[in-house]
Amino acid sequence: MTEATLVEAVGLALACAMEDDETVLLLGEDIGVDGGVFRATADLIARFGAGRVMDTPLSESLFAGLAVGLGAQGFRPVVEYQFMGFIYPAIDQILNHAGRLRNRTRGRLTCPLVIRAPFGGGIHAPEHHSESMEALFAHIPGIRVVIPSSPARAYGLLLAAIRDPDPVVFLEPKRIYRALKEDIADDGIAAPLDQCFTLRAGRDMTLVTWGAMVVETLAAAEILAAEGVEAEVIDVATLKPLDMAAILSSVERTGRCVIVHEAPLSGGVGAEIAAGLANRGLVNLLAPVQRVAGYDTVMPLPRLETDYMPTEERILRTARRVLAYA
Amino acid sequence: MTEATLVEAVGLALACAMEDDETVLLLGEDIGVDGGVFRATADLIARFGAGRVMDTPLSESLFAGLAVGLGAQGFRPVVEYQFMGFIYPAIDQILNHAGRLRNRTRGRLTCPLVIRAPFGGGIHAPEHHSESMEALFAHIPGIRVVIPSSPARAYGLLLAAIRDPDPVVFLEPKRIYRALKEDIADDGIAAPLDQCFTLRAGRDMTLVTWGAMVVETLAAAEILAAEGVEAEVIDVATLKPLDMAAILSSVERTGRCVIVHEAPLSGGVGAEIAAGLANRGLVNLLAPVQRVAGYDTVMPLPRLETDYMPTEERILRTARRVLAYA
Amino acid sequence: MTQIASFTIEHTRFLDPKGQATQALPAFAQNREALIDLYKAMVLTRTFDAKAVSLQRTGRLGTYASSLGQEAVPVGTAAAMRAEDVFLPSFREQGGQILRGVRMTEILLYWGGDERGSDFAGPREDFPICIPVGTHAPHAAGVARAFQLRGEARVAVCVFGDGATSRGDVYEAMNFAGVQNLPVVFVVNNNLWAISVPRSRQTAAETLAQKGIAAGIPGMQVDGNDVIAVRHAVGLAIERARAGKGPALVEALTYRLSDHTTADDASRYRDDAEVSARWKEEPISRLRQYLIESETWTKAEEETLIADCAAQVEAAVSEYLATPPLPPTAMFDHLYAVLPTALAEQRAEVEEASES
Amino acid sequence: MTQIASFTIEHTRFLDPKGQATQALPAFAQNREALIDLYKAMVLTRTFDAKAVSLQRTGRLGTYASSLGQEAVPVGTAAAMRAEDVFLPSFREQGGQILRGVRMTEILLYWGGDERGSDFAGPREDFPICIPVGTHAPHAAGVARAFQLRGEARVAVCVFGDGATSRGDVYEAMNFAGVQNLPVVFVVNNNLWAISVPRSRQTAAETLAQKGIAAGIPGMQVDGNDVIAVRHAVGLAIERARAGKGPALVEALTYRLSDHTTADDASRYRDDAEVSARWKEEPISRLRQYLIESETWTKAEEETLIADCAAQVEAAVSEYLATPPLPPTAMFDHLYAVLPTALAEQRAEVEEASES
Ligand SMILES: Cc1ncc(C[n+]2csc(CCOP(=O)(O)OP(=O)(O)O)c2C)c(N)n1
Ligand SMILES: Cc1ncc(C[n+]2csc(CCOP(=O)(O)OP(=O)(O)O)c2C)c(N)n1
Ligand SMILES: [Mg+2]
Ligand SMILES: [Mg+2]
Repeated sequence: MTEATLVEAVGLALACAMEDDETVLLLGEDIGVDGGVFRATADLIARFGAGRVMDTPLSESLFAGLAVGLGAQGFRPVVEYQFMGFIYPAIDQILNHAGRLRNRTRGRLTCPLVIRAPFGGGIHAPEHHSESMEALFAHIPGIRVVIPSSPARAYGLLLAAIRDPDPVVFLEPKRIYRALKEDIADDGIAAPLDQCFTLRAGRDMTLVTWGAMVVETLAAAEILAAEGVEAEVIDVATLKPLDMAAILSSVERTGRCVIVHEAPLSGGVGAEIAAGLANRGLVNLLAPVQRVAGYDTVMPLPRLETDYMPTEERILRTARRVLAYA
Repeated sequence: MTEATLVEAVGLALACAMEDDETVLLLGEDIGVDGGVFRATADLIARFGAGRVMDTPLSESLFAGLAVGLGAQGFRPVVEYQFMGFIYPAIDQILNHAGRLRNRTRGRLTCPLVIRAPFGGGIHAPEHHSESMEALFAHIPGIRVVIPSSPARAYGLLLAAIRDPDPVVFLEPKRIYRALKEDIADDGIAAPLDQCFTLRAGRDMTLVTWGAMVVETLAAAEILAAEGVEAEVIDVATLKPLDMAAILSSVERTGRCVIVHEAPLSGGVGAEIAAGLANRGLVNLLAPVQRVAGYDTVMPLPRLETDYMPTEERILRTARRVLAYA
Repeated sequence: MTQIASFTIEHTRFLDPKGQATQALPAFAQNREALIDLYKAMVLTRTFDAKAVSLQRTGRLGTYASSLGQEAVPVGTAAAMRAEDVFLPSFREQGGQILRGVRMTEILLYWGGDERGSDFAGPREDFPICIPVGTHAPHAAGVARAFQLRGEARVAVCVFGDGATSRGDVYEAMNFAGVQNLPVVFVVNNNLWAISVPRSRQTAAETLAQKGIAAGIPGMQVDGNDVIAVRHAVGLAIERARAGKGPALVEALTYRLSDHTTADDASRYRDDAEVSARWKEEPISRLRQYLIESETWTKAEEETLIADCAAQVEAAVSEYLATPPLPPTAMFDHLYAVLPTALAEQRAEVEEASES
Repeated sequence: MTQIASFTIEHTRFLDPKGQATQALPAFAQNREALIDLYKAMVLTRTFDAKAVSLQRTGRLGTYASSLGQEAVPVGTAAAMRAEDVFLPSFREQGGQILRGVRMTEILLYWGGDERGSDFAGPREDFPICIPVGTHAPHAAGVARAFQLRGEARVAVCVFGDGATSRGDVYEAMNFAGVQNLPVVFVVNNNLWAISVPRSRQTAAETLAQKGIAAGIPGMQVDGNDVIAVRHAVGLAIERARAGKGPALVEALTYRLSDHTTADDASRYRDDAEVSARWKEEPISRLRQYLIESETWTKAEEETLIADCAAQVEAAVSEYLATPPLPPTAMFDHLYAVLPTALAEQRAEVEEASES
């Protein structure tokens, strides 16, 4: 057992995967001696050498393409993008190649790569460092999109992502990189992909969220509990493919659902979840499904970023409205 | 009055805008003497010169960035991407710069650019030429996403897009580029952005769609009409910002809604529309909102592309299920 | 001012447009069979291209990119490779693919709209055709990095067009290959046109070979209509890379005698006179001339070859036309290693629809 | 083999690290005032940087990128520009921004997390700081194209780091500038590090100046710690561009004496000894030495300057600290020219929340 923060758990999972499987390689800017701007890869170059922990030139479009070539050759590259704000040049490679290679060659060539990037606001970072654009990836066929929300899930899900034979975009909520420590067994046991995690059971309403927003959502659930309302809290974890079955079964029981995410409201992954519920037309829905999300604006610079991000208070306000619904 | 196909209407709108306003410029691959791979810019170089109709090197990431520079300097660049499959390198510039420039400079520098690209399947085109990824753009703050579905709307909406002081991604449904001719007054009158168009009035259900799928949706509505069911058909036209008010008011009247799009189901713009309806919790909804969409797979090569794309039959099947709903 | 660096670009040619040797031929070309193999591969490519274009014209194939006049580039390149090397073509290198063992039926299936066309029975590690221009250059660097990490004496060979040299991806891949000293060779098929954009509007660089200088890798130009020069220069670059001496860029100067693809009409933007003039330089008659004049190639051999190429192509066409499409559910079957349960419903819908 | 192209890269320096002239100074540097203005601008930049770092350390500013040791690059560059030219900096060119009239208060507001920091009162057409590395090079080409189209004798000047030269965007922009003969000058602040990645791991190219060769544009290297050399070479490039002779790339070789930003700890990856050695080459003492030795700079003048810079910076800091944040609804107010009705509800929610 080791006590680890989320970012340390990422490092533990990387080390464990590299220890187990020598085809696992890391690429990215400053991941070597510097250990990554958030120190996720600290000490890995010392342990595994510069062959397997490679500092790349400053070429974001390249990395994902390199990883496609390495993946087709049987390696399992894990690529770090320093911030989500710099990942967009890679979308072309992810969409046009990584997500398609298996399909277009009928399984002859595959792409077992993982693309990691920290994302989200709340750490007073410079311009372009605080956005939440996971929905852009969740629409791309042939890939997975995974977001952990605790050290243990970061460890288990990252192991699963690395071992998965298909491309995974693994987005790390940097606001909670060091928010709390958790005991990690570091036993190499992966957590299941493609499944939601129920963080809190409840019968009165379902709160669905992921990433750093888990913190505010759980806090809101505690306050509701004090008021006698038991909210079930679901961490979606794998945003693509989406485990609608788990969300549906919860909302079928509770009859009320609020979805919380930091990304802009319109076209966020919350829309797919709400649509999934709407499509199923749950008969026992007691209130309309609501979303608490970032606004459809540019993420403001730090002075206003907390006015942009969903707060415990906004979640509570919406939850209460949903509960009050006749 | 000129009879024009959709792609000809695009050309008419470009010519009209260039005639009216000498800050309007075109950039793209093969748009000069070749007139564009779909001939949208045919003859424009002869009319306006190579200064205003510029063949660019094969540098997709560059074009959008160039247009940001030109836009900041008061030009109104209209950039053609040959196919949507090649636009992804531009997402970085669209998201990190075009959509933000006005906001980040508090209006000092602006970005009145239009990015045009043909999209969608059904013309037996090669690999990477048939996808529908409009949802990737519809989630980006600070921009508009517009899709015409008829020659007249192509003309009017493109004029509006060019005159709009903010960035517009203008996606052209190439399957219907030459599907029919319509009388175009070519009077320089723009169509309204940010508004849905009701293509067919009806009281029994609402069919919401855009782009080439308007054809199958209208055909389905005709068949339903023959069976005594009057379906209202809405062409969303501006996908971002979304005119939910129009859709809501229709569905409030009809009580039933089917959304049709060619893009993959999960995280498509249909999700936002369904979510918008779910969030409002229409009291008089008579059936769950349904989506008929492309599958969450890679768009197949031509031999199977029609098995991927929503058909009139699939729309009808879903519409009937919605109508049958108790 | 102090001069701190200097660079030169060389051009190599062995056969002039009339098939006359301009200098002593390299060692491999002393071998009659080797030259005839190159010749045969080019003739087969041209036969295949002509047939594919005619299939397209009669509605039996999708859009197709002929390599008319440029056969020496893919053929000379592939001939310089070993079987265990990996080829990463763009969309106009069928000549090289065929030489490496990709079946013509597969190439037809690909352009006919069937994914099985990229499931090569032959060179299993070769990459499929790359449509988004230049995006396979990073893949080539990745493949080469895999070889380097495993200490294998293998080389990745990536071909792209003059237009592709304007793409950031190609530059980034070359730069990375340079700094990592990767075993990869980049070959530019400079056919002087990128659809309607002439080479002169693509870049102000006097040569495309000098694009390597920015990446710190050697660049050289060859006469791309001289298959001996292509085979020679690419061969040197490949063996240099195999020996751990790093990447290189070879610019092969040729000419696109055909339309860009069957979807294009080059007469809209290109002078017929320019094309006619260029016919005088094309690679097949050049090598034939040399073979005839060095008395190693007879009319009978030529006739046999033509008949043989036609027969091979016909056989591939028949097999292609007789291949029934995949079932619609195939679109789900190689999307992931295992279909996620979330997609089961969609697959079932397709299955149902295709049964009804 | 025939040689078909050749290229050389030259290095320019006027003052050596000890402030000794190594050759006759260019015309502008014969003027005492001109040299003193460069000196003052560098000292002000260093004063500002030091203050900004200390504000960050005490929690009153966000992450900040100091230009310690590299002041000659932005200052020499901006000094070579005319007011009507357009400056497109990356995130380490505050020295150039200040010289062009961007208020220090604005720069502090920007790094303090307030969008008004990019609404320059001064050079209204200059671009804001660009964080995504190299993505402003295409903007510079676009701005230059605007000048060209309007027939204006103006030049776009874009500065980026050695790391940025690995980005496809930068290459694509240079290549386009070359082929269109645009009035744009690209300046590389080669401070030898991109965070922890040394210049040698960024590219195998012997110089960064030679990156221009791939784009068909002239490239030259200057001693980037010699503000006279920077001002001179960038000035020549700018006036050449202004005269319609096209773009150029200037590599200014300097050294990052500070951490990458206040969020970085360079001791994790860089030897202190290397940094100490480089202090001997830094640009401010070099020029001061020259000024003193040519007897045009007195101790009194130096003291006045230091006091004056400190006062200017203090005034900017006070103004910055006294600026209240924008109201939360400001996030909607410049998103579009006119807020779409679809967003009215969201804005109202923010307004309500901020009132409660
Ligand atoms: C990224 C990208 N942009 C545009 C296209 C459309 N397109 C196909 S081939 C081509 C020109 C390619 O020119 P070149 O690289 O010289 O190769 P060639 O076709 O001459 O062999 C273009 C623009 C594409 N396939 N990919
Ligand atoms: C596209 C992009 N990738 C990564 C980053 C994170 N980052 C900020 S500065 C930097 C290094 C830049 O190095 P260089 O271009 O040499 O400029 P310098 O910081 O040395 O002035 C990196 C990797 C970024 N801002 N943008
Ligand atoms: Mg070409
Ligand atoms: Mg640097």
